[in-house]
Amino acid sequence: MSIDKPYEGIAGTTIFDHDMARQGYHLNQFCMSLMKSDNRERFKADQKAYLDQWSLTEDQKQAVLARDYNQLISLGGNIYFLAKIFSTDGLSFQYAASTMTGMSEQEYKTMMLNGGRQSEYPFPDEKGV
Amino acid sequence: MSIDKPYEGIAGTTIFDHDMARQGYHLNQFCMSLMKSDNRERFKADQKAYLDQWSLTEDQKQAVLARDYNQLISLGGNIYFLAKIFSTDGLSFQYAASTMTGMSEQEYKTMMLNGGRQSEYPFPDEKGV
Amino acid sequence: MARISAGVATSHVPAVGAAIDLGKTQDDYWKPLFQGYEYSKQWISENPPDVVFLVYNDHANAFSMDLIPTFAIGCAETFKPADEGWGPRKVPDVSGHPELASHITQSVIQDDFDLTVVNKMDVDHGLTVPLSLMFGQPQSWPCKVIPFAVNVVLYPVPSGLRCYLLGKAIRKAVDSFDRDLNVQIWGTGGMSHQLQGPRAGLINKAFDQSFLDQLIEQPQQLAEMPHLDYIRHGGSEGIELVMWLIMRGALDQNVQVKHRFYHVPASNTAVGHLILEH
Amino acid sequence: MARISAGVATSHVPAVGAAIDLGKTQDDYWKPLFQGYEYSKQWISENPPDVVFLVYNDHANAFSMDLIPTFAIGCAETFKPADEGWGPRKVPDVSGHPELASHITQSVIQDDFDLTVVNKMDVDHGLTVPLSLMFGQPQSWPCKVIPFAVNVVLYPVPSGLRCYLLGKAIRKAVDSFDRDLNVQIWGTGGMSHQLQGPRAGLINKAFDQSFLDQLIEQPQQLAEMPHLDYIRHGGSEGIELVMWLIMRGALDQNVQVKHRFYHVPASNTAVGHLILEH
Ligand SMILES: [Fe+3]
Ligand SMILES: [Fe+3]
Repeated sequence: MSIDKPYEGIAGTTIFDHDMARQGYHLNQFCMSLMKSDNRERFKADQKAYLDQWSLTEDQKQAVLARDYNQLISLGGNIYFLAKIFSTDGLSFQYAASTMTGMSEQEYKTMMLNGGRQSEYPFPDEKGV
Repeated sequence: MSIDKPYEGIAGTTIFDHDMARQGYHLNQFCMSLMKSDNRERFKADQKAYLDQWSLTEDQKQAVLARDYNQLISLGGNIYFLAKIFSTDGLSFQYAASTMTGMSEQEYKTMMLNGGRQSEYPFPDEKGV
Repeated sequence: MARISAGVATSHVPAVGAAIDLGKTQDDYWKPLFQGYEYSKQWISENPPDVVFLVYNDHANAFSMDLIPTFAIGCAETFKPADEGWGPRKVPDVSGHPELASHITQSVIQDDFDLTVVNKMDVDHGLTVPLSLMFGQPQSWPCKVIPFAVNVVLYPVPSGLRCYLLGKAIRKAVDSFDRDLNVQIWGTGGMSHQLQGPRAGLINKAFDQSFLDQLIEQPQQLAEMPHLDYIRHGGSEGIELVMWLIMRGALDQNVQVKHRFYHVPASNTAVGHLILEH
Repeated sequence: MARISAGVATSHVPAVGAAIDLGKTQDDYWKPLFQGYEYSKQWISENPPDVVFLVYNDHANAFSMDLIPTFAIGCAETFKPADEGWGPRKVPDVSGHPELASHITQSVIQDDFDLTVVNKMDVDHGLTVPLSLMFGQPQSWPCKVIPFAVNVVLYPVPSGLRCYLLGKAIRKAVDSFDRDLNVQIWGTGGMSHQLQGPRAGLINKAFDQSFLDQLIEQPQQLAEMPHLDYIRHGGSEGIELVMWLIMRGALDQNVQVKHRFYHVPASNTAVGHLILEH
C-alpha cells in the first residue's frame, strides 16, 4: 500500500500497524485465549496440541514453542498479547524483554538500574529519518 | 444536565438519548437476549419467570407483558431492541408500529398505502421549535 | 491506483429483504418497488465493482447496549449475516477486503476520524438488503464488501457535516491505495420514516425529494442541516440519512445522476435510491 | 456547575501495581518510586475529587483484536478489575459516574469526536495502578471514576493534537454539567519505554524531561509532535504519552505545578508524574 511507514527506519523496533496485525491476527487471538485459567492449563498440558487448534502458521507455532519473542513480533505478534504467554510461564515482563535484547536477565536488569538503554536525543543513528 | 434537548418538542416522538438509554439499559439487554432461540423458548414458556431474571423495574415488566410499546419506549426501550419482542411473537414491524398509533393494523396499513402519515414540510404544529 | 467510480444510495428496509427471500417481489405490493431497481441491476452488471465500501447501520444486532461505536470499520476476511431473531437471512457470507479496509482505516485515523476497528462482526439487514437489491440472489456476492457501521440509534449520532467530511477522507484514502481497484461507495438507510410512538408511519415526500435534490446539487449545504430537522421532517428513524452524506462526500462536487427512484411505502418507510457517477 | 480542578499525569506500570499488592513498596528497589507519590497522596487527601476522568489505555485485556476503539468512554455504574492472566488485582471495583459520562459523551460527539460508548468493560492496570498510586489501598475507591480508554496499541493511534483538542472538548463538556462536582482529569501511561525487540529497555531522560517541560509550558506546540518522534525518542511504547495531552487540553493555558517527579527505572520503564492546578 502507499501509506507512509516512516517508522520502518527505526532500528530494533517493529511497529504494530495494520499489516502486522493482519499477519498476527490468529497468533494474538491465541494469546488472548490464555487469559482463561482453563486454557492456560490445557496449553501447559500439551502446548503443541493446543496450538494446533488455532490457525497459526507453522513458523508462528514454532516461535511460540521456542518462546522466540523477536520472531513472534516479526510474525505479527504484539507484545501486550504475547505477554499472556510469558505470564502463563510465570515469567516477568522484564525477563521477557531481556530475551529480545540478547542480554542475560541480569545484564538487562543492571542496564535498567543504570538508567536503561541510553538513547541520545535526538537519536543520531537512524537511517532515513 | 444542561445538554440541549431541542427534540423534546417533537410531538409523538421519543429520542433515544443517553438519559433514555440509562433508564432502559436492562430492558434493552433483556430484549437482546431474545436473539437466541433457546431464550425465546424459555421466555415464551414462562414470560414472567424469564423477566424476573432481569433487573427490570416492575413498570417495565408489566409493559413487556402487556406489549405496550409506547410505555416501553417511555421507560427507556429502543424500538430496534423492542423489535426482538414482537419478532419473538411472530409479529411484523408494521403491526407493532400500528399498536403505537392507536390505529388498527388495517387502518395503519391503509394509511401507509395512501402515502403514510402526512407531514407538512416544515411541520406546522411543533411546540417550541 | 484504486478509484471510487460511483456512489449508490438506497434504503435498506428489512421487509424488502424478506420479500426477496420469500419470493414476493412480483406481488402487487412489492412489484413497483422492485421495478425501481431493474435499472440498477442492469447498471451494476455493466459496471461491476471490485469492492463496495458499504455504509450502513447496525440495528441492535452486532452491537448491543454494551458497546456502541460511532464509526466502525470491518477489516475482516468474512462477515456472516446476523441472526436478527428469526435466523440469519439465507444470503451468501460477505467477503471483506482487509488490505483496502486497513489502508482506509490508517489513512482516516490520521485525518482525525476516531474509528473503531472491527475484525469480527455479523452484518444485519442494513448491509445485506442493499446487496440483494443491487445484485439479486447470486450464489455468492460478486465483489468484496467493506462494512462501515455508523451509530444512528443512540443519540447523538454523528452530524451530517462530520459524515460528509468523513466521506472526503475516505475518498482520499481510496485514491492513495496503490492497487488497481474499482471501488463503489454505498450509503444506505432512510428515507423518511418513524418506527415508534404515536407519530409512527410518518412519511414526508417533500422532505425526501428535497433531500435527494440537495444531495445531488448542494451536498455541502445539505450537510449542515441539523439533526433536529431530520427528526422533525424525516421522522425519528429518518436520521439514518446522514449516512448518505458519507457516500456523497466521497464523490466529486459534480455528479451525473444515472438513476433516481422514489417509492412509498415499503412497510413503514419511504424508499429512495440514487446511482451517481462522476 | 461541575469544574475540572486539577490534572494528574502518571505512568501506570503493571509492576508498580504488583509491588503495592505484594507489600514491596518499602523494598530498596521500589522505595524511591513510592516516595515520589507521598506528596500526591497528601495532596489528594486535601483535594478530594468527586470524580476522576481517567484517561488510560487497555493492554489487550478488555479489547482483543476483534474490536479496537480509538476512543472508548465508560458509561457504566461499575467496572471490575480485569484478569490480565494471573487473576484480577485485589483492588476495589471502580464506580462510574453514568450521568456525567453520558453528558460528556453527548457533548464531545456533537463536537465531532467519534467516541465508542462502553457499558460493560473490565479495567486493567492502566486504570487501576494510577488509582493505587494516588489513593493507596483503601477498602473502596474514595471517588467515582470515568474510564476513558485510548487505543495506543494498534498503529495509527490518535495524534497528539487530536488528543489535545479532545481534552478541550472534555473541558467544555464538564463545564456545562449542571451539578456541583469537583472533577480531576488524569492522563496515564508513559514515559519513555520500549517493551519489544532488540531496542527493549530504551529510556530517554532528556526526551522525558523535555516532554514534561513542554507539557507544562507549551502544550499546543508539544501536541504537534508527530508519532514518529514519540517512537524514535521515547520508545515504541512511549507513544502512550499522547494520552497526557488529553489531560493537558482540559486545563487552562497557564497551570501551577504542584508536584513533579521523575524516576528510572520501574521494571522496563521511566516513571513520570505531575500534579497541575489552574
Ligand atoms: Fe435502518
Ligand atoms: Fe501502558
